[in-house]
Amino acid sequence: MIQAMNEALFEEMERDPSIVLFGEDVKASLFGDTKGLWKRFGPDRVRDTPISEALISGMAVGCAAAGRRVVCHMMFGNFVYTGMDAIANQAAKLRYMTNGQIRLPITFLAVSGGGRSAAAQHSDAIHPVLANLGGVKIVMPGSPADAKGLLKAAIRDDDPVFFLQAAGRGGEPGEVPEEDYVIPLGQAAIRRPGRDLTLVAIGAMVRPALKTAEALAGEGIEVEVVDPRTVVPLDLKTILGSVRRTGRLVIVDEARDTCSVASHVAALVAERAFEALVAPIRRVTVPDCCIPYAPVLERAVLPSVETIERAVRETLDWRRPA
Amino acid sequence: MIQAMNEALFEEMERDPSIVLFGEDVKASLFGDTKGLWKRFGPDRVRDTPISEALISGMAVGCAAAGRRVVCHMMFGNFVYTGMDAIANQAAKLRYMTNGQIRLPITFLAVSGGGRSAAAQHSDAIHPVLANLGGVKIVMPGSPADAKGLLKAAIRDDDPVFFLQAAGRGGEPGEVPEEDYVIPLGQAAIRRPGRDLTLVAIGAMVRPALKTAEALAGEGIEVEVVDPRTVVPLDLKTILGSVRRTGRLVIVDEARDTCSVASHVAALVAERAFEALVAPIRRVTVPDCCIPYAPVLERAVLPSVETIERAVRETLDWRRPA
Amino acid sequence: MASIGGNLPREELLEMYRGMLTIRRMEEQLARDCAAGKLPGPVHLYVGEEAIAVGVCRHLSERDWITSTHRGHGHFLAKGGDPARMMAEIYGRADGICGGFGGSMHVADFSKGIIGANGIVGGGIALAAGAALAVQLDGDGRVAVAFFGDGAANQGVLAEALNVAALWKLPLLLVCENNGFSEFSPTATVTAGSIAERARPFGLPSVEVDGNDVVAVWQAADVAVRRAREGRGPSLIEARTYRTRGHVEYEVTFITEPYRDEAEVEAWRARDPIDRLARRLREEDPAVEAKLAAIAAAVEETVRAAVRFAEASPEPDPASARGHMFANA
Amino acid sequence: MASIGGNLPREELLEMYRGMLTIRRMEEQLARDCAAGKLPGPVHLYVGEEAIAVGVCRHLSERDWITSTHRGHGHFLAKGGDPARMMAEIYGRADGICGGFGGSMHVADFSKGIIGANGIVGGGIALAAGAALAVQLDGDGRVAVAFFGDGAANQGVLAEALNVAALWKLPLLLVCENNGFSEFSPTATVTAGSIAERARPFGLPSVEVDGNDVVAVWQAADVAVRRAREGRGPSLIEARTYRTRGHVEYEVTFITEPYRDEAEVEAWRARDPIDRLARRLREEDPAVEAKLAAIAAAVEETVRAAVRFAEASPEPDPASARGHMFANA
Ligand SMILES: Cc1ncc(C[n+]2csc(CCOP(=O)(O)OP(=O)(O)O)c2C)c(N)n1
Ligand SMILES: Cc1ncc(C[n+]2csc(CCOP(=O)(O)OP(=O)(O)O)c2C)c(N)n1
Ligand SMILES: [Mg+2]
Ligand SMILES: [Mg+2]
Repeated sequence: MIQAMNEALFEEMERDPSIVLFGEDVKASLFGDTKGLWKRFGPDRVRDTPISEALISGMAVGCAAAGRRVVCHMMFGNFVYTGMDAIANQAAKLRYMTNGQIRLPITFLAVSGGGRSAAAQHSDAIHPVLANLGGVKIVMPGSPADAKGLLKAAIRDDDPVFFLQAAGRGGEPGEVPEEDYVIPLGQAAIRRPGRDLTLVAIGAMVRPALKTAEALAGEGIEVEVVDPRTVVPLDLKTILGSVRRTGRLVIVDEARDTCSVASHVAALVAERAFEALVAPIRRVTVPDCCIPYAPVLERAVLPSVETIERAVRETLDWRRPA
Repeated sequence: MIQAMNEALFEEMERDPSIVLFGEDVKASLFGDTKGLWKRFGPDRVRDTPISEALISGMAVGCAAAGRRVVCHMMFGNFVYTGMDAIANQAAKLRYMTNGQIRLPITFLAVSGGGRSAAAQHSDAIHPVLANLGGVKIVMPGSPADAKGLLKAAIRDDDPVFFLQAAGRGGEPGEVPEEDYVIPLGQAAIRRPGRDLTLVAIGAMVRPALKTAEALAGEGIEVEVVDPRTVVPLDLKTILGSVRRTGRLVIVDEARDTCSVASHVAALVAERAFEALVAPIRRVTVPDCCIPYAPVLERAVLPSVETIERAVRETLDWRRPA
Repeated sequence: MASIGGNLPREELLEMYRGMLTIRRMEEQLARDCAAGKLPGPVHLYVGEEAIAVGVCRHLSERDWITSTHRGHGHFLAKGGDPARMMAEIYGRADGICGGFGGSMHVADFSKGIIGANGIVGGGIALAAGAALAVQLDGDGRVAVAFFGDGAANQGVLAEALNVAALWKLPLLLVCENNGFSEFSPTATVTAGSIAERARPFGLPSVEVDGNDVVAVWQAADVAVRRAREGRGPSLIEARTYRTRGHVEYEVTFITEPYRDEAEVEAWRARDPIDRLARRLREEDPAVEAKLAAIAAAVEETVRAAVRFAEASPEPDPASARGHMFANA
Repeated sequence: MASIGGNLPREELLEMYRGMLTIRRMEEQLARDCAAGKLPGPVHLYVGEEAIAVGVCRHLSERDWITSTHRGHGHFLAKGGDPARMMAEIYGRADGICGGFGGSMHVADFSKGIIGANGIVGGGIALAAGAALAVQLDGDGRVAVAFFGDGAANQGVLAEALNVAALWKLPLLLVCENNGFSEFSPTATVTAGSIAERARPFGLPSVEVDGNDVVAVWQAADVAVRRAREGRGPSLIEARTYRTRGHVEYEVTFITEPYRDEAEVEAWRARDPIDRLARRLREEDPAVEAKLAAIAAAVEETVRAAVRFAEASPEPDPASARGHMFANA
């Protein structure tokens, strides 16, 4: 995943000299995504910033407004809160408030989510909060190949885009095509077709969802796994189409449940494909708590193959009360 | 509404000398809610702060951790983003991360929502963002009488609570009982009983929801209006009970649609009361855009009696396709 | 050409007079409109502070960038924003500079280098730093200027900007308009020590000027802008001034006890920057009167034309309310 | 009693020696545990900086408050936190001071006045200011101390806290541990000018001290804490030090090119605060050796007991994972 992101950054910065990238320790690159960029593109275009999230998120907006294409690294999703003002009040609003006078081509990078015992202040999944702002797009890749194509799309996009990489899963393997390819934002992928139930899985949840689907296939249960790839814009058409075929929906979202993207997808389907539904819509999310440190606790709150499988089975087994 | 809040603050500060209140211009009191407190309780307990939201939200946490009961005025909901770090990373997490070692009795005050041509940076409805944090409670009163009892409950509560007053509707009239009464957090109120459809209306949306219900009653349509009063904790039981009786649900939430509380309520019902539903669940929310300035534009994006009525009728008229 | 007022050419002084008077008359119109209930949203007027926007912006071209504040009409106009389209915006009309989507607190014109007014106190500081980074990379001598208030100086982002601007030698000018108040809090009650001094620990030059003296502002900005254009880095200017009107026009509806002395307001009115410049010009050359009168007449006509334009403009189409959230939808 | 090291009683020096050595040995254990893969999460060690936590906390009682950083073991221990329960916490066990919910970056013990380590750089500054407000209202001479790094000094919230602390004369001590790096960025690349100086524009006293000299730190803290207790207001101390280990223990897995000279690290190792104090004590009185050895032995036993305690502690109950989100559920 990281390798794919690194390639995308190299190729895009090579391709478009207007791109400038900055953030904390992007030269040393804690995650490896920005590794080597400083050497190749120099200290003008690749800048280590002080620890000043309120400033750097705002600089991204000003720099983009003044004509640059910007990649701004926020490091951990939780630090987005520290730089939230410029994201929520400026980046998400400036174009609208000025009646479309400007474009804000900004890609914000951040890792998001738990799974590494990094505890509550380094493990938040921040996409629901960002999604409610309305003015930022959100990319959540489910595989390395997608990561490359989606990151390129994000960078070439003329709007603020959050590219959220699943924390600690950056090392995940997967084939990444060599060539220059771009995956358009807003197009879901059906990762696995199936007629019995639609399983929408977001970002890092695609992998356990696929595992669950494989396991259940052994029993003759055919689960269709839909990977939205981007949360904003959301490819509702593909999701609705799938649910209309299967009649059943489970959503896996590594986010706190309340106001999660899982909730939102459920709401959309309960409105637009109600007649197709033959069972309650279930969500596999994180309970409304923080992400704890101890692995045994953390595992207990994060979605897993087991909890996904349980939700799928419950949905399949559900019968309308007599 | 403002008068009711002001009374609650006076009575609680009188009652409990450990309460300290601070924020920007709480002495002059832009909204009137903190009017007179400085004179009565003096400059120790009532403090005007500099414009430093990142600091004051954090000070609220530190001051509460050190034993005080704190009321922290954030003024407009949008400024919460400016002080977001301490809210999301500290207030919402400190108790959990330390295994319940402390209590954080903080009431954050803010006006939230549009309706006054204050434009995008003064009109956000911020409750969905806050709700996803998991660690802050959220009160959204629908009437002056509730405002008083709920604010008292918020102040007496030992957890961080956001008390969100509907911007520009503070002058709304309504009877407020004289005596000391407290409305427990997490108890919805059925504002109007009805057998045909459940209309969940949040905060300032209670009023147009009731108006809609009254209008429809003239046609013999009986809409049940449920006012959750607090979004976190959410009184799901009352909502489910109502939907199980009516079979139909419309939710009115003055929030951007994606990941709104409306979405979340819809998701909960689509999971827990699926068998009772006889029609799709509709949401009346704000489209995923900013709040515009011109009144004609603003009216076009905010929920209104007309849009609520349309959603109710559509839900009542819905027939399962043959 | 004859030059007065610290070696400034008279033509320059007259242009500054015109600039300040345009802001003043436009805002007096807005004050009347607000009192008459014609404005849908809140307005924060710049009356008494015009010398700062004008004294600084006279050094800028349309290709330089500025960011502004909730009190942003003066910066908009001084930087070349169109009065009629600003008026239409504040009236909430379709021909407003932001189509009625932004209103008073968001007047912006990117084609003129105006990133815009800002409803978030301190919000423009980081934007200007970002714009300064962009023009630094372009390397063509352009600059970015952030206007902000004394209240905004208490937002931490100022310190963050000072640090990065110093480290990266950004072509950035930070202009603090110290008008004595953060809303209704006198500066001394919420602002410790000196704002100008806050630049020093970062190694940035800073200066305090009389913000009611347009010539003094012009001169300080001249030094700072030149410095930035030549790649010698950022500066901070603290301009001391006073707002002679309220914080926000509708404050009369909720402020029940005065938060300042009427005598203090009067004392500052006596130091009005426009009158001061006019006096200075008349002292130098009594014959300037005719020119001042001509400017005043032209300004009146600008205001009238702006009102006509705004009133003639239709309301925005409600069907467009979802607006331009994204460029690539 | 004999006193050396700037008039400090020898007993005090020996206590500081014990304090520093406890932190050192505990963290060396953690370094080994981390290398052995025994720790579930990241750890940031304080090795080389112990003089600061100890020199400051010797002036504090359990009723004073401190806030700390991601590099917080030293502050926790110096303020009286229990080594065994800290170890259990970092091991992720049920008997950890936070029941395994917090881990290394969140060790806290409110009963000891430890508001806790913090994963948000700069996050503790506002919390300490808030605690200072609380104790100021109590009026019983207690103080609050915020420890933070040089990197954290670039968060705007520091300026905000300096301003409010100065305005309200908060009993607050801001202790900047300048260890030369923000993660992998040398301080000079991300921090303009002087951190200590940043207090001055607000009218706050500040001082720069040798953070590897526990006596110097003790003396600076003595002045500042006394000042705060007596209601004379806040101060800033910038303690210059160096972290001789990595930023985070697992950095070897991703740092492929060194970000600093080994010679620089060696030079600072030679200034190790523990060795320095020991040398000083020995110079004064060679007979102190026995005492130092006894302390060392006791410390070793503390560490062994901590490990035993931690290892004996069960894993937390997964059923408890939703934890204590709310006090009033
Ligand atoms: C982040 C934020 N906090 C608070 C406010 C509310 N507010 C609007 S103007 C103002 C005072 C600003 O003072 P100053 O910066 O000195 O500007 P002035 O109004 O004096 O021109 C405040 C507190 C805001 N708009 N944004
Ligand atoms: C708000 C925030 N931004 C970034 C980080 C990532 N981070 C962790 S430690 C660190 C460097 C901190 O430097 P300093 O304050 O000097 O402390 P030191 O590590 O040197 O003790 C950074 C950038 C963070 N934890 N929080
Ligand atoms: Mg001011
Ligand atoms: Mg450091």
